[in-house]
Amino acid sequence: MNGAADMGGMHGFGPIGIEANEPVFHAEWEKKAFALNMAIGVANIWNLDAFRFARESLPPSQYLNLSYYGLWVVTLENMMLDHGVATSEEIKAGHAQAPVKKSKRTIAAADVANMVRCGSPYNRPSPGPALFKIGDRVRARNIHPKTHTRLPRYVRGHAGEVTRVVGCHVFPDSNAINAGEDPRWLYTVRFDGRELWGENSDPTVRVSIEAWEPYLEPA
Amino acid sequence: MSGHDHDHDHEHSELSETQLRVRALETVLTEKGYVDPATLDILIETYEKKVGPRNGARVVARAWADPAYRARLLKDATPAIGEIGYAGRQGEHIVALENTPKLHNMVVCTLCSCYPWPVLGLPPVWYKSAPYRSRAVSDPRGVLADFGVRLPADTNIRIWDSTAEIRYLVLPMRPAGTEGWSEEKLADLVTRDSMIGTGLPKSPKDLAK
Amino acid sequence: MNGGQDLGGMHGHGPIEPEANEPVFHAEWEKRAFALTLAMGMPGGWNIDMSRFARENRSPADYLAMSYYQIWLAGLIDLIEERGLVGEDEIEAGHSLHTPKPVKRILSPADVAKTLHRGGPTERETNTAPAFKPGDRVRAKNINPPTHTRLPRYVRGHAGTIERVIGCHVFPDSNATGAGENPQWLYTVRFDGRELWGPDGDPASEISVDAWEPYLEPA
Amino acid sequence: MTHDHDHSHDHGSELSEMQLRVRALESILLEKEYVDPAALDALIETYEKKIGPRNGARVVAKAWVDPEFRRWLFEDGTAAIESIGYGGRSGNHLVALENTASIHNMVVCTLCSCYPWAVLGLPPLWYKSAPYRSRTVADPRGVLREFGIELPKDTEIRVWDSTAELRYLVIPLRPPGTESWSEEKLAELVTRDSMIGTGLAKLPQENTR
Repeated sequence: MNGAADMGGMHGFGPIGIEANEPVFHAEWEKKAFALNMAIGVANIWNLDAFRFARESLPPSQYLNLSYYGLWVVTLENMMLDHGVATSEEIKAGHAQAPVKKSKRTIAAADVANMVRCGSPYNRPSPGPALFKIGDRVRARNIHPKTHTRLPRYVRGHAGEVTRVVGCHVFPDSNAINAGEDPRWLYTVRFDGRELWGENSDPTVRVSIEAWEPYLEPA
Repeated sequence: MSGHDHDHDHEHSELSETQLRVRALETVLTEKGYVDPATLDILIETYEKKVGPRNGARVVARAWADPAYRARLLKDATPAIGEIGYAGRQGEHIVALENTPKLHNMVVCTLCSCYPWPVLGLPPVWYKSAPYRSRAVSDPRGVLADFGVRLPADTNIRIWDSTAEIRYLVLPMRPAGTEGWSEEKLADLVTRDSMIGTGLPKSPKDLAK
Repeated sequence: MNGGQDLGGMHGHGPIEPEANEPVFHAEWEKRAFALTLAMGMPGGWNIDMSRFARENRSPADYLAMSYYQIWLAGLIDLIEERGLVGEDEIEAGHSLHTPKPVKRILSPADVAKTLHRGGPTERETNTAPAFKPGDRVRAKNINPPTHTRLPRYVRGHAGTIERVIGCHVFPDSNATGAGENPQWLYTVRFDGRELWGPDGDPASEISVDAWEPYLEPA
Repeated sequence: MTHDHDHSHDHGSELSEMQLRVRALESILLEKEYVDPAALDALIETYEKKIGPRNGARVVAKAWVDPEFRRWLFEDGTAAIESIGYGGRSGNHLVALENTASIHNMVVCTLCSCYPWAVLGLPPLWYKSAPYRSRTVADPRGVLREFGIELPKDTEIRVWDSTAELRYLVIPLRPPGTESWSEEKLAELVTRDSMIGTGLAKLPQENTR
């Protein structure tokens, strides 16, 4: 979607707020917001792409005015409501209401280290040969889906070069709307800065993105 | 996605804060002699009471009733509208857009809020809002559906993103069953939205209600 | 600038909410903010492009969270502060604290009607010929200036057809930065919905923008 | 035009409001047994104390002293880094990017906040902020300047917009005057920012510890 999350190339956000000796978390609630999201992810009620979609679907005015973990909290609430994990009354009350419907899947403290170590790989067996190879000239398609996509607006319509064939990966555009993993070939594509930002831009800049095959066409 | 949590509860306090800020600004600018309070009152009265979509409705009604005027309007709208006495700020170059059974015109300003002030007055809040400005260019049928307007699938839609000094006035189609009506009566059928392209004129039946 | 104001094609802003019998102004302060902005144009000495830039030149987070007249007000405050007409301390105090800077003239009540009727025509004499004629195929250049421009992002890089040669008009990109009127030929350019939005575009829609000659190249 | 950029509603009120909201969510999820309280503590401890840029620094230092490892790192970053004991969540596919005298690499995630957690821990606020996300792809030199870095005009800057599947680790240039330094000592020169590309490795004289 062309939402507030798609910031590449926007102006007006001001200087970068660099904080010396920045702590990992800035408040106790941030730690909890982080850990709750990680822990409930294991329950597999929703996938990460769907969570990202929910987060970027917030109205841009809200998305841009919430802090980073504030966004996580609001999104977690929305996901819990959408998936029947809790009712709005429960969220308002701050407690589960009887009869409490308990979860079947959860993560135990002992499993955390293993989860952190193994992660959740998104590569899958390939359904067929890759269409592109290293060195191929490709163009990012001009698509504007209203749902989740990992193709930023600023590369659409522009031509670049395949610099890596990453493998076959879960296709987020499909996974985010619960339409299945639909694995697709994934490539790293490099664009010239002037191709993206016009002839007056810095000639020494190259920008690379990861693009799934459906995002690309031969250039 | 989810529709929860979209309310902005900081709006109330912001309003009163803004109110105070405007008052401070007006006081400072008046004390410094940059603005004359009487000027402010006249400006407000002009756009609150005098200039509004009734002006545009008179233009449209005349174009419906007078083929020669219609031709002049479509050829060069600025002087044609000037004939009726409307001109000026935010309407220095006006272009009239003719709706036909095959073509529906709709006006938006994606970058700010360009609007033909002399004929329509100040734009409504929705015209200046992010939902309209973002979607009118990419999903015009969806936008029209929000306004309760459904066009035949084969009607072409022309969106005019008023990105510059040209201001657009849509000339809607004259409703059926209005033969022989006076200009004045016809003007009653012309809604503001029909001149932006997010609506259609009223039918004689609507008017009777 | 690619700021919060460049909204064409964005998703996530929610439904359009027309208000039945909407009043011209929604609060007393809106009337005052509106009238102050109009009245200050003459003593302030800025042009319309400068005031547009003043409104859009803020964090998109703020721009999108502000109401329409709040944005006008913020733009006005930036303009008068930049020119030293009013100090931040004075707005804070709500009273004039310093001697006013002399200005050429102010808008008198008697001049309001005349001034509004005259407006601010932007057409200028020229002895150059337009580079394009109706029917020509053109492409909107891929430019990304950080300052004011009237070429929206969603048409950049896309091809359209010249529909109308409007005339030679003040070039906002120059005028907004105080670099002079630099009049340029202005055209109405028509784009196909599919050209702009890809397969997600409505095949029966066409979008027109008014584009100055420096925005265009032959397609 | 730099006024008015502060977000006064961002802090005080949001913080206390968020505190309450998070507490509510925690209670509900614990009561419904979607999460285990000890798991929450373990997660916080892991990312607050155990995993951080110190991990990445060890990878970089090894790449500086061990040509064999260096070759392997650029060939298969995931496997090479795993051999040191780092990998896993958000680090499944790690790609090491080699800075050279003529190429400088920089990592950003314009769409969200993808970051190589396994080697750098959680990203700093600025990495997740709109100013960094919006400008790095279009004006990397301007961004570097804000970090106090001025690169030669002809240095090629490669920006990697990390769209989730691959996580990038920049291997900065080894500072001069560090010949015969131990891996451990070298690791002290490797800053977090030098592995994102918004900084350079410290010079021996800058390493005060």
